[in-house]
Amino acid sequence: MKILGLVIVTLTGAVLIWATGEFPGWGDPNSPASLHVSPRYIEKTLEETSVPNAVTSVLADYRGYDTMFETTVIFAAGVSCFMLLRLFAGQEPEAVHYRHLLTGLTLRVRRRKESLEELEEFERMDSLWTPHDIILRTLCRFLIPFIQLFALYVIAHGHHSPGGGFQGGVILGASLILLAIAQDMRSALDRVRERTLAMLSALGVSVYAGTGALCLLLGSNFLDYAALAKVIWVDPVGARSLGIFLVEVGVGMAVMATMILIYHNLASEGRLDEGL
Amino acid sequence: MIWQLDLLVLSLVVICGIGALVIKDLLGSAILFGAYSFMMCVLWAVMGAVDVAFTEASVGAGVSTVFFVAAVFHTTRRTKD
Amino acid sequence: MEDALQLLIAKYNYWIYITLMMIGLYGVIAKNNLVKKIVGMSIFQTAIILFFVSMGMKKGATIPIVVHEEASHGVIRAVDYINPLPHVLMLTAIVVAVSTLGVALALAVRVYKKYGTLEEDEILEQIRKS
Amino acid sequence: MTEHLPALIVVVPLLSAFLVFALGWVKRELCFPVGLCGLGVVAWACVGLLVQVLESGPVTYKLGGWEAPWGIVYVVDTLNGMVLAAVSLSAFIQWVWSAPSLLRQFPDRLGALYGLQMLFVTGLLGITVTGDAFNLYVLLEIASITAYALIAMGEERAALSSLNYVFMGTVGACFYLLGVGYLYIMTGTLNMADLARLLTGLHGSRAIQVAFLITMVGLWLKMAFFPLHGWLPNAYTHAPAALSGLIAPLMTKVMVYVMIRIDLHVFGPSYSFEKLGLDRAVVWLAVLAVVMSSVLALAQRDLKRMLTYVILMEVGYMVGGFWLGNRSGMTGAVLHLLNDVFMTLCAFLAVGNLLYRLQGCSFPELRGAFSKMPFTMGGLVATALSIVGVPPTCGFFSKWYLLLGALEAEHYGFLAALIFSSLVSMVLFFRVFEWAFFSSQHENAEKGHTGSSLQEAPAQMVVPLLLVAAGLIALGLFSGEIVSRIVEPAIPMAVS
Repeated sequence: MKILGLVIVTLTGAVLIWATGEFPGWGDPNSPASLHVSPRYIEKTLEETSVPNAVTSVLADYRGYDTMFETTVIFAAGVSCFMLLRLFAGQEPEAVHYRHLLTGLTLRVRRRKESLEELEEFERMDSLWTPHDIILRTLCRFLIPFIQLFALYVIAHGHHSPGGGFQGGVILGASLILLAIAQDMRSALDRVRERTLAMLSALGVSVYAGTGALCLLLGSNFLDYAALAKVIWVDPVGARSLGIFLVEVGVGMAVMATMILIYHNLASEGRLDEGL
Repeated sequence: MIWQLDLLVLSLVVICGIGALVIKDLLGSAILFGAYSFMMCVLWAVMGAVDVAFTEASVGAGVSTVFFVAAVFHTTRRTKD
Repeated sequence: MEDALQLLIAKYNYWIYITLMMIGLYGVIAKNNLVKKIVGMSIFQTAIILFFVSMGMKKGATIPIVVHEEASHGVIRAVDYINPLPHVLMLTAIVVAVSTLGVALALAVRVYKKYGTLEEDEILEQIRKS
Repeated sequence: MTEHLPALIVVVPLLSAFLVFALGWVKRELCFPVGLCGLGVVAWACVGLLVQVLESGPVTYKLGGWEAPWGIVYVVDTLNGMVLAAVSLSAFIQWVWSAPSLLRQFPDRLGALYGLQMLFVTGLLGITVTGDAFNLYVLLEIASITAYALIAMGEERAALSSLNYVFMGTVGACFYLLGVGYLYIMTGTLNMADLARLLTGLHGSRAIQVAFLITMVGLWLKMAFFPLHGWLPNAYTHAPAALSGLIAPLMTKVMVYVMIRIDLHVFGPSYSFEKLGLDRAVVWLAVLAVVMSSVLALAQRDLKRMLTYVILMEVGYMVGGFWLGNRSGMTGAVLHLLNDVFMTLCAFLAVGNLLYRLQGCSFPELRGAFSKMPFTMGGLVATALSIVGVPPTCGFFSKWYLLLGALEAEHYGFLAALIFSSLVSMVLFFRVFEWAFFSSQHENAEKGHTGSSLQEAPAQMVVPLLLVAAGLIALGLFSGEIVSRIVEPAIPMAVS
């Protein structure tokens, strides 16, 4: 296998490198790639969509159809991970561990007649010993709100600066993943339930596709945001800008929920217990 | 950009890529892959692809590595090659 | 000699990208461990993304965010800004890469649950025995 | 409304996929009917679109209202109109058919499963309809990722086979993407029509040659063309029976369609077949594919696994016929694409029905199936006749065109391979029927373990099968009509 791999790789590499001889030089401003289609995006982005960041306008408007499927891909991955790993018929363990938060003592409760979960000072654990990192927990508590605020900024400010729905969504998801790592997955799931996550991911992509479908209902082509001008009393260019914002929010929601869904299922093998 | 720096980052990318494949520890492989993604992100930022670099920094170097670590945690670190 | 050097300077970037792709491809084909194969796959995908991003590069241009002051004077020249199209394409490709990665890792976890190992030859051995 | 039909065929399944997934958490019983409505609308839209194309020529649809090279457009001509109709109809039939076995096998994750199935169909429809080379890649990945997950839901080796498919499939898709990158760096556009226009001036270029080569290799990986077929038999064998009825008929065929589309409408026939001089080599590869897969199929002792090798054989037919480069060969390949969707669908529906009642479908387990499950086996007989190529069924006509093409091109190797594989498939299916029919008394004497409990599958699974089996014959009867109205206009005039 190793030799076969080496032969294939060398051959492919040689063929690929042989073809680079005809490429325009690296960074050549007069290459066909920069002359044929793309100048319009740069020159017309402000005029046609009033979005200064050309990447955002191309992403969400000129080639918005691609981006809709980009979001769908990530949704499909989330659903796949959920379907492949999630365990439903969970065997209830015969003994459950609890930690007394004030003293750090671990209790092993054999038969769960009365649950200790209602009591404030106890916390459920899965393995016999998990570190009780007060510094880590407190620090993450401080950090997470700021991370989330930054994520919201990235989503909202994607028109004018690098960023947008996808990046913001990932950061928002990462903040909750951080919570799941620093504390444990149960407390992260207490904040955002699995059902909520699943609904959010479906809702996010539906916002995108639904915005497109709304344009269809308003008599224009699919994803032609200019049609939104009929319902929100702005000019078509402003409607495009607003439409881009709308779909970015949808992308952000979907990506956040899906990233967390994938992480939860991967990190607990689908049991959704304590996690890493 | 300064071509020496460019060359340095490029060779670091190649080294991290090879390292991620040859190291005999899957956790190490995951972390080296994270480093590889991060170097990529630097390269793209230099090439002016700020949006792509931003995405790669959050996805490739961040979330992907977490996924790798989660998967390795639930399987094994041991590997023969 | 002079020509060769010129060619080297103009094209060495492309060669390194292709080398990276081939490193990843080798990982997918020749590695025995499944997670290593997944790493190789990701390296391959990221190298292709690098290739695409470099296509958009223009020397002497800035990032593709149009400055308002210039716009009001009515002079937005495409030469001044880097080509945004490859960036857009590659944003999509990064998302695809991370989705594939998630699914592949989920599958690897499932394989490990069933066979207790990630080495392909050991798994095939187990299948042959049963 | 009719001018928005192209948008509907992707938007409706997409939105219903999200709805179905969400309903899986709220009210599980609603998933099936909602999806059924969605696919019904899609099938109606696809057939309507095909009719519209037949009446008034190709349809273009601008997404987001942007003009062609800047935005993404849909282009529907008779070729992809036909594929669209075939995909949507078979997805609709499979949706109805698979419900009982899915409900029995995966009651707890029905919403996710149905959602992914719907996304898979969306991906395939999108691949078929799009006119943009990069958009095709994204949709290809949607179809692939959902296919990986669906295949991995099977038992035993499914996860490993699916992981193998992930590696091969991703490498294939990456090669395609790299090919698109090479095209983009040389031309600066991604739209297929625009690419075709610009490529005429670049025929001598090395970079374009390499782009052509790696695009083709990537697509061959995806469609499991012979030397690159390693992933297919295991993946399709171990997939859940209900889901292989969706994936097996559609995935490889749509990939063959993509190859035809790229060769004819991006690179152009003169470049693909004459410039590179690859055509004869590829046909010889196809000969090898057909011969090897028929021999390998002979070695199998399991009906489902045997059928996966038959799929490989059919892929060999289509690729070979197409690369013959003449009009008859191409007509044969395109017609076979249509027929093969329904042939494979029929075969896998029958296997699914058998597996609904049986533990497995290795030959000894099929004993007595004819007397106990007559309708299911009847469907299998129709498939077998069609795959062998017996006149009233559709398989005969497409094979006839392929034979004509091979004669015209004076490619006797392909001719021999066609005849050889037809003979082999006769043997293959005769063996199956021997076990299923003639061994029944034998089994009664032994009073085997499954004998008494074996009965016909539920009506919801039998009726779709019989419909498809009837469709095979109908396709055969109307094949003259199909060729003259749909297939002929799809092939460019430049091909003689």
